Amino acid sequence: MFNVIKRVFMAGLAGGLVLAAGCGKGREGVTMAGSTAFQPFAEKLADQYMTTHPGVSITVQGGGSSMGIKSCLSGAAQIGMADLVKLPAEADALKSIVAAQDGIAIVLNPANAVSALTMDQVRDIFAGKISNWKVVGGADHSISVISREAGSGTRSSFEQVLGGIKLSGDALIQDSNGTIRETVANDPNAIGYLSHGLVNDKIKPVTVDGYSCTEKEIMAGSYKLVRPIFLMAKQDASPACKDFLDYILSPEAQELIHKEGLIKAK
Amino acid sequence: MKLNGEKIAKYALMTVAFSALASLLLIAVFIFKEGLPFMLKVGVKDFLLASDWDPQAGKYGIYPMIIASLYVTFGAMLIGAPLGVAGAIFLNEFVPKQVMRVVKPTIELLAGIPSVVFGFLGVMVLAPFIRTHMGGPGLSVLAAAVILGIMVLPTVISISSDAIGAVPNSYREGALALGATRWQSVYMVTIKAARSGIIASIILAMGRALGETMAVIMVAGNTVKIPHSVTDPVRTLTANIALEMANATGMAREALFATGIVLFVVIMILNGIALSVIKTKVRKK
Amino acid sequence: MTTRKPIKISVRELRVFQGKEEGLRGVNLAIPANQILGIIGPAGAGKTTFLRALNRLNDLSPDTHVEGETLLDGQDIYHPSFDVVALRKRVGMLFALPVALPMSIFENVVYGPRLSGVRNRKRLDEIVERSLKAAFLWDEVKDRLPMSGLRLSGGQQQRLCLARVLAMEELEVILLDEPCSGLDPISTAKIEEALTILKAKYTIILVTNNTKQAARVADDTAFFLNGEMVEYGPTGKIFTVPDDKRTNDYVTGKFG
Amino acid sequence: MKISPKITQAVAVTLLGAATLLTVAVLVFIIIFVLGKGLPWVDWEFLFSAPKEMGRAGGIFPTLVGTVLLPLMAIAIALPLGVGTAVYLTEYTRETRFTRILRFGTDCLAGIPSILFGLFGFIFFVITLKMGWCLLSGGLTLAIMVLPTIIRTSEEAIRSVPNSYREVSFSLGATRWETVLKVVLPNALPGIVTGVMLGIGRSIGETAAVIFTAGSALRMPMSAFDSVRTMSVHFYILAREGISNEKAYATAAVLVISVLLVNLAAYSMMHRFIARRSR
Repeated sequence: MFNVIKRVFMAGLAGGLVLAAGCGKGREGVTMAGSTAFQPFAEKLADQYMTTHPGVSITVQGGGSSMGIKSCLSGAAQIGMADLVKLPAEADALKSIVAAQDGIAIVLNPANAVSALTMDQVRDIFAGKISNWKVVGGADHSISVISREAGSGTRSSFEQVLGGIKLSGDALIQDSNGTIRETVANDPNAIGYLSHGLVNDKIKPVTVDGYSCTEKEIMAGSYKLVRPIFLMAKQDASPACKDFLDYILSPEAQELIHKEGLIKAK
Repeated sequence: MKLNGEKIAKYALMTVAFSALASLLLIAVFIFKEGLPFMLKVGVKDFLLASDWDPQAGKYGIYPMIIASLYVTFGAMLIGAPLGVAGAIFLNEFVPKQVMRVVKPTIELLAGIPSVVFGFLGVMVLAPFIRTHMGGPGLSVLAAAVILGIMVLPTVISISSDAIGAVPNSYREGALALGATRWQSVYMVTIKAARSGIIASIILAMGRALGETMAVIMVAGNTVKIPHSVTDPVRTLTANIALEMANATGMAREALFATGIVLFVVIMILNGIALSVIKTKVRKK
Repeated sequence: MTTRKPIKISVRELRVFQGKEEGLRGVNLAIPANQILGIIGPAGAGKTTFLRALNRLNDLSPDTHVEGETLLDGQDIYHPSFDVVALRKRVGMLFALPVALPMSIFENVVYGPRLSGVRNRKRLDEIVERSLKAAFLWDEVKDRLPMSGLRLSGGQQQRLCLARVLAMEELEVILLDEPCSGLDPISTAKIEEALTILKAKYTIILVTNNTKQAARVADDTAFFLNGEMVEYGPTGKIFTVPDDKRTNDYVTGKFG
Repeated sequence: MKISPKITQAVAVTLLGAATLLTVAVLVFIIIFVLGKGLPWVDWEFLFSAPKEMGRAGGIFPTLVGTVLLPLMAIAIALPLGVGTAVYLTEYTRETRFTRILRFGTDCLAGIPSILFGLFGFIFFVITLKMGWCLLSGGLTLAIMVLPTIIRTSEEAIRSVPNSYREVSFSLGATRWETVLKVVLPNALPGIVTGVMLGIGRSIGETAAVIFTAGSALRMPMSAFDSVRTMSVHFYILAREGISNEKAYATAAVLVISVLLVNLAAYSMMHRFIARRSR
């Protein structure tokens, strides 16, 4: 038994050394980190890019928007991703591009009779001024407001478009699009908001001021709840890194982004 | 030459023994470095005792989260500790060895299920149940306590049961020979002899409950408010850090590290209490 | 008893403190080589403490402190430069309860030689056979040496422990701490027989609760009481015409 | 009125039994739930092919590799440290202020939430030491995280080794270190293995600390300095970002089964070991 443990140790150590020795040479590496909302799309783009550029290895990490900015500044990642409506001052030193746009859908449980809200109603519901579905034409039941966490790009964009509301103190907080969707899908009285690419048949998007959250209405400027997705890199980024950023803005990549559910940058 | 080797072994082990303490200090230094200046800037009292948390508006009060963390942790222990210790006793004392050999590994297996899976089960099964039968949004103190209570079971059971298993058989036989029933021998002899192991298991479990993050975020609702009933949603200290860290910048980020300091200190205090409990009990014996 | 043998162990004013209690209060004793010294006395007399002082096993218990002089072949075993590990290889010990280590019979016996660096399989085999024969256990276990020592009976285990001590090639002194207290008469007889043969080669110190055992096997006997050595002399004299009244009371069964 | 001990016994045993049954039932329910939801989607293809479309299609092979490597590395680092500490505390010192401080430190470390480990690992290993998101950063962070568990369980196990074994070993001329190696550790092994199992379990199940330190790159790691994604992280991303619930549950099912296999292997190893020694 001891020998087994010893052997495992030795094997582990040896393996570690071999792995360590094997690193550092070979393909050119680019690391992306940040916004978890954009992470899946970045992975997809990286996969596509690498099929045509076998000499480059792109690694995609999550971590959140601020992590993206921080690790880009510190050099831990060459490209930072952020879904903030406006980049913070510390990102000024970085070169940034808008890679895509994302609509924010207001969603309800499919069992809810309400299917249209005005911008004012949305604002009052999330601020806690309207607390019963009856007021907006639904059943007589209290509203469960579900929001993203403070600092979330989606939330700050959402609040900014609504004119800087203060979120109701009773709101439940979830920290990802996926859980907002699950929570709304599970609770017949819930209302939440999320990236419009992630709307599925378990939840029901509502129209706001009569416009639905579709690419057409967003591009036309009639659906107002939209936020940009930024990619950042240092001014002296490597050629491979620059080339990849150029690729993301290419029509081919933008088409891919569009197909996956985001809205083209321009 | 041999004694030299012995000396090397001793000093090597002593160095190794510092690893835990050194890691702790390193972690403490990094967290305090990031959070302490903020805490002093805002004022320790305002930070700890104000109930308003809105980093965007410059309001940093974490009192409701301290309360929430305590409620959820104690709730979890209320569920996990009795169940776990009872299970450990039952499996060791009242069940054939073969059954124990199947059940204990099954329970330990649970320690390997990611907290996220527990959280998902909480969202899918437990929260709707609470919502329909007890009211409220379902995501609540109760849901968090139950999920955490279940999550700590493997820790409590496996360590307690190692401690109970290590009690020499002669102790039990001694009690039985004096005419005690099996339960009396367990109650009067085994539990006393295994006490330090049982308490250790509970302390470890408490640490895990207090520190659990992912599962709590998913089932507690994360509303910053002091709960008035077990069906109210709450946000714990850990949830606060994990929820907002990814996107926090500047002051808001420092506030989260300051939350980390509070968590750190609460754990120190809890440990201090637990340790002194053990010590006084040992002394009384 | 006329030929005086060379002194193997000499103890002067040996005091052992355990915490605040004084376990031994100044014992003086000169123990000749190649004979059996029996130590008798009631419980708490300091017999075991004395024994454990001779191979420095007392070192292991916290807050034990030793004063006085203990010489083995004229060398002070408590001197800082004295190698404790080497000491314990020269001075082996058999405990009251048989403690077979949870390993095979073979491994139990070669535990000491392996520590001394004996690797050669043939030599280990020889050591095992020699030691087990000397402990009168060979015939009973020779076919099942790979079996766990824990599966032997109590008497067999104690003889295994004796063999384990005898396997040490540096061995000069054997300390026995009530080795037969838990054994049946037949096992006891076998151990006693082994001891009487072994004294030709080793110096043996036997602590016993059983005065008859001391009378049977010991050449000299010492009587301990309350941490002091009351009387020491040839076994025949101690059991028939002791100088001290307390010794007389003890050996005739008036107390203890 | 005095209640007869027989009745007390019956009541106590019933209560204990009910508690145990409840515990087992809940745990079994969780396992069945996860397996029931996930297993229908699991096949060889799923296990051994690379993920496609961010995990929405294809398999989980790189995360399988990550789930094996990361806990292995964590244990390889934490086991010698943890057992060494336990040996030092039990065999080499008495209870002093110094050991109390060490033990207090260990207990506090046990209570630190994984999110703080994650933040620390990120700032220290990834940024300050410039190691980047990689297997090694993650392994070191997890090692610190499971260290207290291993120390605690090893200490309990070592303490339960009978003192007479040590005395015998010393009396046969063994040094302290030899006694530890030949007598103490082999006899404490079952307890140490329990600690290791708990540690592996915790490493496999950890999400927060892993994302911040080992990263979440969905690729095959080629060196200790490559980022890895474990199955837990994969499950988290699949489920939380709403990529694919089917794949998420399938991943969870594989996760549960692999932990089961690890435990079974460890147990059978341990039993064979015990059996050999008492044969």
